[in-house]
Amino acid sequence: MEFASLSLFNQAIILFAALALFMSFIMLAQARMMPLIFTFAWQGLLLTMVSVLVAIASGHPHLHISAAITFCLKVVVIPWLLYRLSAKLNMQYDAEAITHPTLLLLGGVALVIFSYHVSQSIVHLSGLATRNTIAVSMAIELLGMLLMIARKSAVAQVIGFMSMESGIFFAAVVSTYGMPLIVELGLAFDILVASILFGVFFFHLKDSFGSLNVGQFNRLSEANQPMPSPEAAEPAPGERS
Amino acid sequence: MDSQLIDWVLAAAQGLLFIAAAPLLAGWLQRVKCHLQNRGAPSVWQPYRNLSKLMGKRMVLAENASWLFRATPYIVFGATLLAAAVVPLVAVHLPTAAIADMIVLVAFFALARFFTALAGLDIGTAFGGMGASREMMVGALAEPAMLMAVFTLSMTANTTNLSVATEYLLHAGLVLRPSFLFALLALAMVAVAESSRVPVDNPATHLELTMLHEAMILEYGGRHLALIEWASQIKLMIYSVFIVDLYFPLGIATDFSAASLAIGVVAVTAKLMLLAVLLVVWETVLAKMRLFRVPQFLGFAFMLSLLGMLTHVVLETGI
Amino acid sequence: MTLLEITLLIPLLGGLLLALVGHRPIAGWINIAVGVMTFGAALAMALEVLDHGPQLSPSRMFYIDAFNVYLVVLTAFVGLTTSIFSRPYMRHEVERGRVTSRRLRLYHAMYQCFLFSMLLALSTNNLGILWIGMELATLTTVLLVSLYRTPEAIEAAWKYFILCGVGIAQALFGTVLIYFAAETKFGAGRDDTLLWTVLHESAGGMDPAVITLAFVFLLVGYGTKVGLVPLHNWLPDAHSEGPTPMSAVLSGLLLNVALYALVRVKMLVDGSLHTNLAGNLMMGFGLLSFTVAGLFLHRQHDVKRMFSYSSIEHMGLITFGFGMGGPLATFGALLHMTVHSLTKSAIFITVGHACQLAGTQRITQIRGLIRTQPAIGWGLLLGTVAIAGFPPFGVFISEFLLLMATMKTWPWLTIPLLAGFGVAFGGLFRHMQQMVFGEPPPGQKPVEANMLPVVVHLLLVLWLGLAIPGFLSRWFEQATVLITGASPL
Amino acid sequence: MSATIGTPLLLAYGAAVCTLLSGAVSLLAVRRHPDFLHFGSFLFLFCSGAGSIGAGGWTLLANLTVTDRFQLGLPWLDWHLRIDPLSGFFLVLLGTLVVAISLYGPSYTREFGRGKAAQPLPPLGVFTALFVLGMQMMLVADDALVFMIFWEMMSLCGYFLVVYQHQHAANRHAAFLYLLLAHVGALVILLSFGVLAAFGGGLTFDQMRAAKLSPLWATIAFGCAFAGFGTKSGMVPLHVWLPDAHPVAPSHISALMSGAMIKMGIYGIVRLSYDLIGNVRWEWGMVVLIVGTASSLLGVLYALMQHDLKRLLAYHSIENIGIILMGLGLSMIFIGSGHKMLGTLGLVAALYHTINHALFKGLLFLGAGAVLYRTHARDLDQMGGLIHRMPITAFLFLVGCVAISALPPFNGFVSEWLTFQTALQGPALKDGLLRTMIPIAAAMLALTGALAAACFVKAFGIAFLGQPRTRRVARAREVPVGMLAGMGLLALLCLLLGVLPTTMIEAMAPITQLLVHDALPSATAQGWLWLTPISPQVASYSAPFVLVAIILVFGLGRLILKRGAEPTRRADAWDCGFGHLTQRMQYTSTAFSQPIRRVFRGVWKVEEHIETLADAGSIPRVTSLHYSVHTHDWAWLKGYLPIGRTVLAAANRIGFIQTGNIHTYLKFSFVTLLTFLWIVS
Repeated sequence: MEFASLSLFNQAIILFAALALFMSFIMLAQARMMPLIFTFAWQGLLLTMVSVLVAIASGHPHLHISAAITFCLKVVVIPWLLYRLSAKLNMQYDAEAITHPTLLLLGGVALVIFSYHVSQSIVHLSGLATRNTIAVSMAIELLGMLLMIARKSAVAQVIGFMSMESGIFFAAVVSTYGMPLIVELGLAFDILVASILFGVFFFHLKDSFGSLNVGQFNRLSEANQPMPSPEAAEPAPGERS
Repeated sequence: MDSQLIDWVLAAAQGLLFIAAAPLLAGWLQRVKCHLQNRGAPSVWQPYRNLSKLMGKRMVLAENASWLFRATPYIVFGATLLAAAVVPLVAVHLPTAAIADMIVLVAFFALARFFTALAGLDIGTAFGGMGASREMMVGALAEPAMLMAVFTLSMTANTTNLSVATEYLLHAGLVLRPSFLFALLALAMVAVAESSRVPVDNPATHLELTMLHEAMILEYGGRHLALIEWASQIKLMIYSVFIVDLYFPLGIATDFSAASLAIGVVAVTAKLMLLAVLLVVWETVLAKMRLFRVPQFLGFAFMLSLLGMLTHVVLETGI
Repeated sequence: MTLLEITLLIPLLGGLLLALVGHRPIAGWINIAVGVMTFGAALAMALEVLDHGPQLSPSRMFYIDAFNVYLVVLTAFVGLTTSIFSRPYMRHEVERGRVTSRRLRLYHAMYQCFLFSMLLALSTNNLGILWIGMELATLTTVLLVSLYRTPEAIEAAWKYFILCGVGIAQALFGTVLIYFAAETKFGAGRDDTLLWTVLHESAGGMDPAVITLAFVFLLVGYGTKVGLVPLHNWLPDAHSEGPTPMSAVLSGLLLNVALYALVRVKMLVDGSLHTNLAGNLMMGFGLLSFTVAGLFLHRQHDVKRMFSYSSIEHMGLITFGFGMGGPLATFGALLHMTVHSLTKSAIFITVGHACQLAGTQRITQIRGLIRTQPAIGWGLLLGTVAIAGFPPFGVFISEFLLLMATMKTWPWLTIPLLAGFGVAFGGLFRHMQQMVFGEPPPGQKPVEANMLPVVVHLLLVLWLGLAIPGFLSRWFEQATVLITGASPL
Repeated sequence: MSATIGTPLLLAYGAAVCTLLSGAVSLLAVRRHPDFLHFGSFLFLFCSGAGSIGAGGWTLLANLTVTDRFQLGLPWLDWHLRIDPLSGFFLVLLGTLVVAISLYGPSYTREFGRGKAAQPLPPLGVFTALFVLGMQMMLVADDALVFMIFWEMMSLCGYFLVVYQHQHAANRHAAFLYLLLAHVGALVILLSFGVLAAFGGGLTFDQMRAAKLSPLWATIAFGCAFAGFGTKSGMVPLHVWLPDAHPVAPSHISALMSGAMIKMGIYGIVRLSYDLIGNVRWEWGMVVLIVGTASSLLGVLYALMQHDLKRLLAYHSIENIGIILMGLGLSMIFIGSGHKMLGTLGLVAALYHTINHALFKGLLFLGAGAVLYRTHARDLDQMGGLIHRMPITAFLFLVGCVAISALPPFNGFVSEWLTFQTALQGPALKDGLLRTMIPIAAAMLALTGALAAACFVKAFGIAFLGQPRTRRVARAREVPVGMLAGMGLLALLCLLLGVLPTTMIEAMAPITQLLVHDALPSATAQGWLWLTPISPQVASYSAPFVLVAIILVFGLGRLILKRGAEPTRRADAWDCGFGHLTQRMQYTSTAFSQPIRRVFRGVWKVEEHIETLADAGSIPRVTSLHYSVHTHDWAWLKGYLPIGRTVLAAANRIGFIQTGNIHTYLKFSFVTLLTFLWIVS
């Protein structure tokens, strides 16, 4: 199908999807805390807009509700929470050193290609014109995970996590016009609770470890622990004569 | 019924002959040996005199001796006696032969050795322990060699019954079996070791560090010692008869007519006398070995008997 | 209101109530009372199912069939017994000052919410709700894991949170994909396309490619929650650092629920794909978990951590069994879920008391339990014996069936299984022996312990080992038919 | 339950119920009535043993096979039970030992409740009962599930009994090793059943019998069964648990373990290979023969180096299992080559040795227990002279020693003789390799027998003869009459089975008919007096004659020689004129076995230590010298330690997974996801 032959709505959807993907890349490269949160909010906004557009295009009213939920959560509540917390923990101006940023971005690109490859076998099933966005949503999800892996800060990890959720949500919208309403509500509730819990944890972490650098949380490591040498481990039975 | 009775009587007679003749063989051995070593020789009856003197002596026991110590001579003598009853001396086909076969015979010797060794440990002296320890080692090595040698024979004859085997060999006539040669040599070596002869042991010595058998029975005296001595003479006799009658069964009586019995007696006497001479030559030529050379000696015997077995399997039946 | 809804409501309301009064001394009793009621309701519901077969709630939101009915009862039951254990345990913790009264309230409230979320996940007919239940279970337990507020506990909770959160997010993606596949088949606009009953009926018509992708996401997602290697890393941390009653329910129940979700999905996938892909992936995962966890048992210093590895091992075995998929293996796996849950929770209960007795979780410092307090010593000993798969305990029967099934279908896989059993046994026993036997350290005193739950659990496991009661075997059999399409009988 | 269950099975149930009651009594009579525990519990155990003997004897004599089912177990698989002559035979064996220990136990166990290291008695009683129950029920099992349940129950209760005195680290270690090997062995057995079940379509033994196996699968099933059951029996090289576990268990339990439990492995091998798998192949026999030979020879050589009496006995169990396996191996070879009659002979020899070993090893362990009871010593080098203090125990122990050394007229000799006779029929085989192997095996058996005799001269001589080496030993007294009765019963049976082999073999005919469909008519053809396994021409043995002759010689000799003799005088032993002998001048067990240690060096890893204490001073003067020798088992050093180390090393390496770093964990998750996506797309 020619891109140009799509309706403007659809073209807009795809455009926003591409922008959301771009946001993921920005997050991946963004070392400073405040811009990271804002980027995340931007991504949420783009997704909300996609939802609204899809709702209008497909005539599914409950997508409006889910768009509203997305807006509340991803654009308002969570960024605001994160902002407040980092302000309280006095780290809104923190920046972390990203090791091998170029490599990370290249990895991100590879992930996009991979997502495309994986989703190729299923996109033809979608009745939607914007079905190729499934690949995008999967890429957003995987990029969120990559963000979690790459970043040391607990806040960044939370953002990565939320970004994964966004990707999934996006997938739900673009592939199937959203999930059933009750599911979406439950989902939203879960995410809300999760974000509050994350907030609680930031304080605990700060209290216990003095920083939010998750790379330092390795008290429970077994890697360098010596093997226990209990009596039954390697006994020579008392054979004597 | 009658013939069975006669069989049993004959068997008993043969057994009695066996034990009665055993000291004689020892005496003969001693005499030949003295002659060969240019010494004045005692009479061939000397062992009888020794035995009767010991029998008459008053018993002296060590303080610590237990009932086991006192029972041992009888057990040893009994076991040896049973063994003697099984071996065909003059005639085959005797009913006693069915009581036990070659394996049981070996077991009788083992029983005797077992108790002798225990008696050696009973008093709690160092000699007894030393003798028991060494004797058990020698026995442990000699027994399998002997059994292997015996097995070679019994596989050929397809029986472990001594009497039947002797008869089989008698009827088979002259067959040059390589396995027999090996088995015979092995058996001879075992017999030397088992009856406490040079080069494994020296029956005449009481030097502490060279004793085997004598060390165990050092505490014995009187009739106990007599029984044990007698038993070891019988044992020597059994081995000798075993060798001569199984490997050279010529002349042994297969029926119980007076003539064939007489021939049997004469034949076995002649064979035993000859064997004794050979043994004496062997003993005179060789010196006693160090204790830890004995395993090599016996190991060699074991090798020989194994070789005998294998040649039997490979060369004689595989055809 | 159906009995099922009552069963769900009781813990929810109980949780709310406890959120208000959970710090009072009576809260422990309330907790037990709620547990009793939940269990009663679950039992009544089970009886109904026993009489009338599978039940679909009028709103089609809940569905109880042979597969989940026994898990619901089991969950309610273990929830009850653990609450019985938790009363003296938590009182002791409060006395020792490890838990403040505010946190005690949190604990009690979260305990019941956790039970609710698991019951919800088990009984729902909607795959989306199933996911929500699972996520809710994570959220409630995160707070329980960090209850002691030690750095280790916080760290463990954080890892638990992040790893399970990520995992469960993958599961959500998988759920979306399933929804996608269903919509493709049914057309958009129906609101029942995520209902399991609907999906299962028409599994054959769904697109294999989508379903395969969905399964991968769901496997990784729920597999994280099941604790399959290499997605398991959160599990030992969470088990060892939280309060012991929580470890008991985590190991005994949560893992089961996650596995339940996975098997439900597998049923769909099998219906759609008609290949062994799902099964093979699960077998590989299961076998890897089984062997790796067995090795990990050897290197543990912390008793709760050790038993959590044992849970991983057993979950691996069950996953392997479900993956193998014959009727015999499935029956064995179902049975193993039950007996493992009963046994492992009993073990954690005993371990909890043992740790209080010794004042530490370090294996090397726990000594002579059988001398100091024979009930605890023997409890731990017999529990370990049971979990190691010795008859006449039920774990043996299920392991027996699994091995037999393996021998029938994949004879060569019995070799790693065998090695795994040996290694795991060695790992468990070499630690257990030193804790239970030997001379106690001077001054070690008995603690107040309620061994009733342990006794009941072990007796049940013993009963299952000697004879499987008729109703249970009927459920197992129906579930087996449901999952594999063939009966073991 | 079906209406027509036969009396033997009812008796067996009765026995099982008695066993359970025995356990229940010990559990209930906890603190208040310890005496009740002793007598009630052991009384029921006695009934249980008698019931077992009754059940087993009945089936054996009447040649019955009775089956029954219980509505237990899996929904599609009831518990199948069945008693047939083979299980009957083993039930008799078990019952005899149980009766003996129930006589022995009441006095013996009382010791555990006393003193500093007092242990609660109930666990001992309960687990003894369950241990016995496991064996009883395992023997009547007729499907794989029941079999395995009770098999493992036996193993497990054995563990609890071994670890009973858990304050000693040695006990804990031994118990651990025991249970580990038992568990692995059981799993291997399970695999064997798995193969049979897969081909037979079900878990009952009937279905397994009907299974049509290809030779390869039959061999796999046999291999698994042999390895698994062999672990329990203690065959080399799977024996390492045995010499650790048996010594540390309470002695009556050691007797039960060594006498009965390891025989259950033999039962399993016979049941599976002859009955369930069927179509015995000669290749299997070859393996069994080689393993048996190695076990017997190594067992006795290791036994010789021990100075712990119970450990020595434990190694002898390995030796005797080896002898049993040799008989079985010969039997399999002959059956597999089509010589049914000779195969039957081998089987009879093996089973005969099985019951013999149960009797004399039970006796010896009980004897060792009696010594332990009075002297608290297991180390031979601390004993000595006990024959004066414990004359009856000494006599009974001596009977055991003579029997196990395979000396006539006791039972051990008969079975070894039968094994020799089987081996001597080797030339009947066509295959040249077999024909040469079998004689060598026979030679090894001869060597084993001779070494065993040496070993028991040492054991009895050092422990019971000579002078006491410690003060406690010098003060020892005879044990209570109950313990003597237990030992006496077994000693009497040792003699009876030695003297009446013909009767015994006749009684065993149903077993061989069941398994091989053949019997040994010729063995008993000459009447009870003569044992002629093949024909009177080939070999014969008359044990009653031998006994009578020995008694006659003994009686007559004493009568004749003592008549008119002067009364015996006591005097000091010969001391070379150096003054009186002390107990330290005696040979020790280490000294006794030194020549053999030199001869067979290399079989053990020997470590010699000489500790010298010297006075400090301008000229150091040695004040004391202590010489000690340690022998280590090569199987442990070269077989088990490397495996254990490998596992531990793997466990050590695998720690890298659990780094503690959440990024690593996320990476695992991520990579897993991507890999799977890659696989499916």
